[in-house]
Amino acid sequence: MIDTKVDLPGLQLKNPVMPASGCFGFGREFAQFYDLSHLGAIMIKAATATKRFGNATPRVAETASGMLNAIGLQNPGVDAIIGEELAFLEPYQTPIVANVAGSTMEDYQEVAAKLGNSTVSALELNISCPNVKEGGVQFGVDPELAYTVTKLVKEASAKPVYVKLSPNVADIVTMAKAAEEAGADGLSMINTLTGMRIDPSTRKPIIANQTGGLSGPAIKPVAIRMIHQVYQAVDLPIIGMGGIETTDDIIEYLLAGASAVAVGSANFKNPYICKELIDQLPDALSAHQFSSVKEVIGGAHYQTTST
Amino acid sequence: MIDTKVDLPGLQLKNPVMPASGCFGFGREFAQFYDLSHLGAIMIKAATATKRFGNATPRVAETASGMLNAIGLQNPGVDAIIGEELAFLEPYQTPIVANVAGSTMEDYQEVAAKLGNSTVSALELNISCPNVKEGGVQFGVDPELAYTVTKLVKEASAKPVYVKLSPNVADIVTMAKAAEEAGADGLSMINTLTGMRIDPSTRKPIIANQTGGLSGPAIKPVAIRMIHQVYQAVDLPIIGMGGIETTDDIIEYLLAGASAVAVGSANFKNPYICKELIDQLPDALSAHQFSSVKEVIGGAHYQTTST
Amino acid sequence: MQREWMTIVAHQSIASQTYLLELQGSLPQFVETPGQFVHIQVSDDFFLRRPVSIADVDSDKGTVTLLYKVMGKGTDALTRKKIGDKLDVLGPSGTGFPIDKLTTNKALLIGGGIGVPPLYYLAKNLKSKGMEVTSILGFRSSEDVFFTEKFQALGDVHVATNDGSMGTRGFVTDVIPQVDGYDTYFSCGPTVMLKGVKEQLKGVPGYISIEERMGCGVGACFACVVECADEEDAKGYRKICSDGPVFRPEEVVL
Amino acid sequence: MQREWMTIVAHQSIASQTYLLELQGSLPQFVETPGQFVHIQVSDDFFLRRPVSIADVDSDKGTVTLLYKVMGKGTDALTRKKIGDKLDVLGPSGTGFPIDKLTTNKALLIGGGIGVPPLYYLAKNLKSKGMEVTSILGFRSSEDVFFTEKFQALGDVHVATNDGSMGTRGFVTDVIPQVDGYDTYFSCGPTVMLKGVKEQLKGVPGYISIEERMGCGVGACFACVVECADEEDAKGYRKICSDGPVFRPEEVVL
Ligand SMILES: Cc1cc2nc3c(=O)[nH]c(=O)nc-3n(C[C@H](O)[C@H](O)[C@H](O)COP(=O)(O)OP(=O)(O)OC[C@H]3O[C@@H](n4cnc5c(N)ncnc54)[C@H](O)[C@@H]3O)c2cc1C
Ligand SMILES: Cc1cc2nc3c(=O)[nH]c(=O)nc-3n(C[C@H](O)[C@H](O)[C@H](O)COP(=O)(O)OP(=O)(O)OC[C@H]3O[C@@H](n4cnc5c(N)ncnc54)[C@H](O)[C@@H]3O)c2cc1C
Ligand SMILES: Cc1cc2nc3c(=O)[nH]c(=O)nc-3n(C[C@H](O)[C@H](O)[C@H](O)COP(=O)(O)O)c2cc1C
Ligand SMILES: Cc1cc2nc3c(=O)[nH]c(=O)nc-3n(C[C@H](O)[C@H](O)[C@H](O)COP(=O)(O)O)c2cc1C
Ligand code: FES
Ligand code: FES
Repeated sequence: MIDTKVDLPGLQLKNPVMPASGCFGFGREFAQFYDLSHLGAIMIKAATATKRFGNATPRVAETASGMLNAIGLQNPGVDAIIGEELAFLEPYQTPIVANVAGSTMEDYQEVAAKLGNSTVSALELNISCPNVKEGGVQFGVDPELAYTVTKLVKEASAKPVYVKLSPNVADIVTMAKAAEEAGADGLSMINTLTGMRIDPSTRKPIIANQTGGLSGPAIKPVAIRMIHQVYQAVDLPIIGMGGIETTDDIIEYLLAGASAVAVGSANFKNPYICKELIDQLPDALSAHQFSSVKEVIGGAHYQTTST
Repeated sequence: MIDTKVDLPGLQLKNPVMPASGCFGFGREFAQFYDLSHLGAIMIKAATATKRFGNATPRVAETASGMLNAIGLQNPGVDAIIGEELAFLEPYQTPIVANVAGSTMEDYQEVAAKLGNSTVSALELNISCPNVKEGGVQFGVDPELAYTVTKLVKEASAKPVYVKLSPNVADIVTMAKAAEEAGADGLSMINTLTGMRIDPSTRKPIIANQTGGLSGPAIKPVAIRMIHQVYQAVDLPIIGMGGIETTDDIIEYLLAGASAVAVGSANFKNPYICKELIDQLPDALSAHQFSSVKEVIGGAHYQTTST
Repeated sequence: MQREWMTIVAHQSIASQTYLLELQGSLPQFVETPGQFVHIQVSDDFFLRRPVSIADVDSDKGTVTLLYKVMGKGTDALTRKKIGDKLDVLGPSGTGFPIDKLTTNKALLIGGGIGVPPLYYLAKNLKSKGMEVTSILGFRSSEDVFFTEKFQALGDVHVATNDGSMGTRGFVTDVIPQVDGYDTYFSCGPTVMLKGVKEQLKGVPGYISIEERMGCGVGACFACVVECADEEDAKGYRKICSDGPVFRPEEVVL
Repeated sequence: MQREWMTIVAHQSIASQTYLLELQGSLPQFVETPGQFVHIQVSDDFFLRRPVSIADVDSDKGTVTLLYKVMGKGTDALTRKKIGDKLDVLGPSGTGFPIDKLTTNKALLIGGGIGVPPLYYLAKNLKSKGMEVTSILGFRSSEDVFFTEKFQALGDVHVATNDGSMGTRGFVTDVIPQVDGYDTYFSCGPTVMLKGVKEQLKGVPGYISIEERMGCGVGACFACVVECADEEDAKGYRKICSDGPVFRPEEVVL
């Protein structure tokens, strides 16, 4: 029997697989495909202080082994999420991770405080949003802003906080350390790489917002590299994501140093993907001579024998 | 008749297509496939002050729509390159761009000075190498280091200098401006994104050097976004690269703001690719209602009508 | 909605760059209304699925018919699939024309180009409910025209082509004034066409089917939203992939 | 070297997870020496080509024969190609065994697993030049064994399997002491095997064929270098894809 359990701050996971934020809505649509209780956890779509409509359409574009999105954090606002969406999710036997977003420090605090009194098991702090007060620079690319917003969110709520790092930085370790110093309980990495596609026929960016976030297998090597770097430098557990489509991808993330993984845009290709990966994981672990998920975590760091 | 000519500092290009540095050696191997005189230009492999053996193998790994490489700047040293490789290339009717690399400011200066007295038409300054003196931080992620090394190279040689930007930064515009202020004649973008792959069977990174540079279509959206940003902010011509495989890719780069393009790892898939793209480009431009390459450059910026 | 590897039982060119694809499986038995679509994974080479309307359903054979035009790489790759091949299909998706709630006597169907396909299954449904159907079908040129004879079997048909190579020269909106007696209209086509139709038929009850680039196709990602015309609307938006693609013209901002 | 869409004229399983693939085109006429390889683009799904040794050449039919084992995604996808399909092949690549310069009378061939294929075409060449050929072929288990009868037609054959299910239990290095009279050896297989062979046959003239992950396969990218044993060597390295894959054992550091 392969042990797939993982214990993380606030998250007792029966398996290490969860859908990534923004790629699973609030679970409703996927509940028609399988029982959500199978999931290790669910990372729900970003919540902001008030309802947001998001960007103009088109909001997505296809790329080689990936896609761009610029949804613009569309969501019904934190109150509606707590009132309607969390209520819907409550019966399922799986922990919920709420994704916290905002444009100002106050936004983040307000959302975190409200979710702090909700049924969610942990918060995922999405710091890839532009900080309006600092002229649009992202919280996620400035270690001081990242430190401050993490600290404020930790103060605003008693829930464990996973800071979701942006890959659009020169030095991911500095960002991870800033989060750690501010009291983060874990890291979630990575968010999307900023990209663009231009349509040769219309001569314009395909996405109305011009730029969008790149996700999918295309970014997996960048995510693996960053997790591998951060695992060596900080002591926080990492939830890894970026292009996961197979159990081998999951094992690659765990070996790099992730303690659990999230599956994002692959849900669009195959709505059953999370369930399928969870079902296949024990056999995949056995095939690689592992007897538990815990045993795999960080394995690329202490292996010294060569084959 | 479609006009494919582009005039850039030091480079009178009969067409905007050239092989990217490190993906075409010094041209010898590809000369068996087609006449190199067809090429707009040739960006030869990095030159360092002295011969370098490079990294341990494996040096490459396949990824989704791309590959990682960690060659480690293997090259015979600038003197041998000038003596043997440039001599071989001399008979071809195409400008040569020499890629300049080093670990210290002095290295860069020495290589640039020697190439300054050679037959090359321009220098491409590869600032993605770690600066040994500054503890391994890359010249390419620190605007001050980038400024200094560009200025020194400009002083060391009279050849036009294209600074090759690394995408591993939070703010590409600051890097581009640093190069512009230091006197760069153009920009070359982008170099590879740092990535890693781990083999679930061996439990180790596939590449001996652990991390490698990600190239191929996977990174194209990142390159297009960065070129689009930089085109608006600086006045330098841009040679664009990253995942180019089709004439539509070339048009996308030109629309984003590149004045010419380089084709890198696609040469490995299809050694005839540069020649084929050059042959197909006029028809592709016509199909999109363009009558010259110049007309396409930056087109995504001044188009305001929607379709 | 389900994911199914459906078998290709027919695949042929029916007009310039336009193909008919017939897929067999259990999916057809779940189709609720005309106007619904399927979401096709053309091959592993593509990261996103392609939405294509259901143009017909044959419950006996257990097939859906799709009509698609080559617009880019995905639809181009689709043309190379052969009879007997399996195709990864998600569906039936979306909310179609509410045929059970209609009190229509005479329906006017207005389709443009690749907006024509869902109207065929709609026409069949309306007809079988005893309603009268008149169709205005617009294409670029005569070589793009398809399915007119099939529509003719269900009612009057008017064809318009941009270059006048068949039927009326011009747009579907040029033909609308020639038709009368209808009490409800149903339209699908490019956004500019839908805008024109909506404008011209203001006051007439109608339904339009609209397009947008999709991520999930199941209502989870918010890629395909359209703004509500009513600024007081509680949500302020509709998802084309799940609330639509069919809407009342007055419901959404085109 | 050229790039060619070659036609698959034979494709069959010959041992556990091991396939024979015969490709027709003009490429075969350019093969110069045994030990050369072709670089295969399995499909658009893969970014890099796969190097596979030429195991045989039939000039009359205009074919090359390849023998490959499923090791990962690319070779797995290759198994699904059918007779009649076209395959994008670059080659013939690399520098093989220098058969024209040999003064061998009796050759010892030592192959391990998927290192066996190039030795077959080598054996045929040596034999046709009147040389005597003895082969030691190592495999994991009896179900992995292939082509032994073909080698037998050309000379003595000794088989070793790790589990002893066929021939000698153990490695090829366990069999070498049983053979004598050879003046030159030729070996291809995993690096650990080549190391053992090199060590054991120190003093005997030999040639080894080595593997490395490749980028270009044409000598341009420096992905596949191997260090020279001679520290005084002017370049200090060799490119496996163009200078090799065949080297003198004393030339390179394994
Ligand atoms: C509800 C709905 C029903 C449709 N029904 C039909 C139909 O019956 N027949 C038909 O020929 N076409 C139909 N379309 C349009 C069809 O989806 C696109 O032509 C197709 O996706 C283009 O794919 P491609 O790979 O050829 O183009 P590419 O440009 O290579 O596609 C790139 C990406 O953009 C998306 N995309 C491009 N154009 C459109 C578009 N117009 N709408 C939505 N996504 C787009 C693709 O799905 C893909 O994700 C429908 C679209 C929608 C939204
Ligand atoms: C000169 C040469 C000749 C060869 N001849 C044969 C032969 O005749 N028969 C045979 O079965 N195999 C041969 N190989 C090994 C064969 O190339 C690999 O088994 C194959 O590339 C694995 O591809 P994959 O997609 O199945 O594995 P994956 O692991 O999915 O491949 C990923 C990448 O790694 C590369 N790679 C993985 N293993 C190797 C390897 N051992 N050597 C080189 N590249 C590798 C692949 O080419 C690809 O780029 C030869 C290798 C070399 C260098
Ligand atoms: C359509 C879409 C919407 C997303 N929305 C959010 C979001 O609201 N909050 C967030 O932190 N990440 C969001 N992400 C990022 C994903 O959670 C994930 O980090 C990223 O997509 C990489 O994983 P993947 O390659 O598996 O998709 C979104 C991604 C996509 C594709
Ligand atoms: C094997 C390999 C070696 C490279 N060597 C160099 C180099 O020496 N100098 C340099 O500036 N860029 C080098 N590059 C980067 C390419 O020039 C190019 O910027 C990058 O690969 C993106 O283009 P592509 O996606 O078309 O390959 C190398 C890339 C590859 C794949
Ligand atoms: S496509 Fe995802 S919500 Fe409609
Ligand atoms: S693989 Fe490129 S030099 Fe050998």
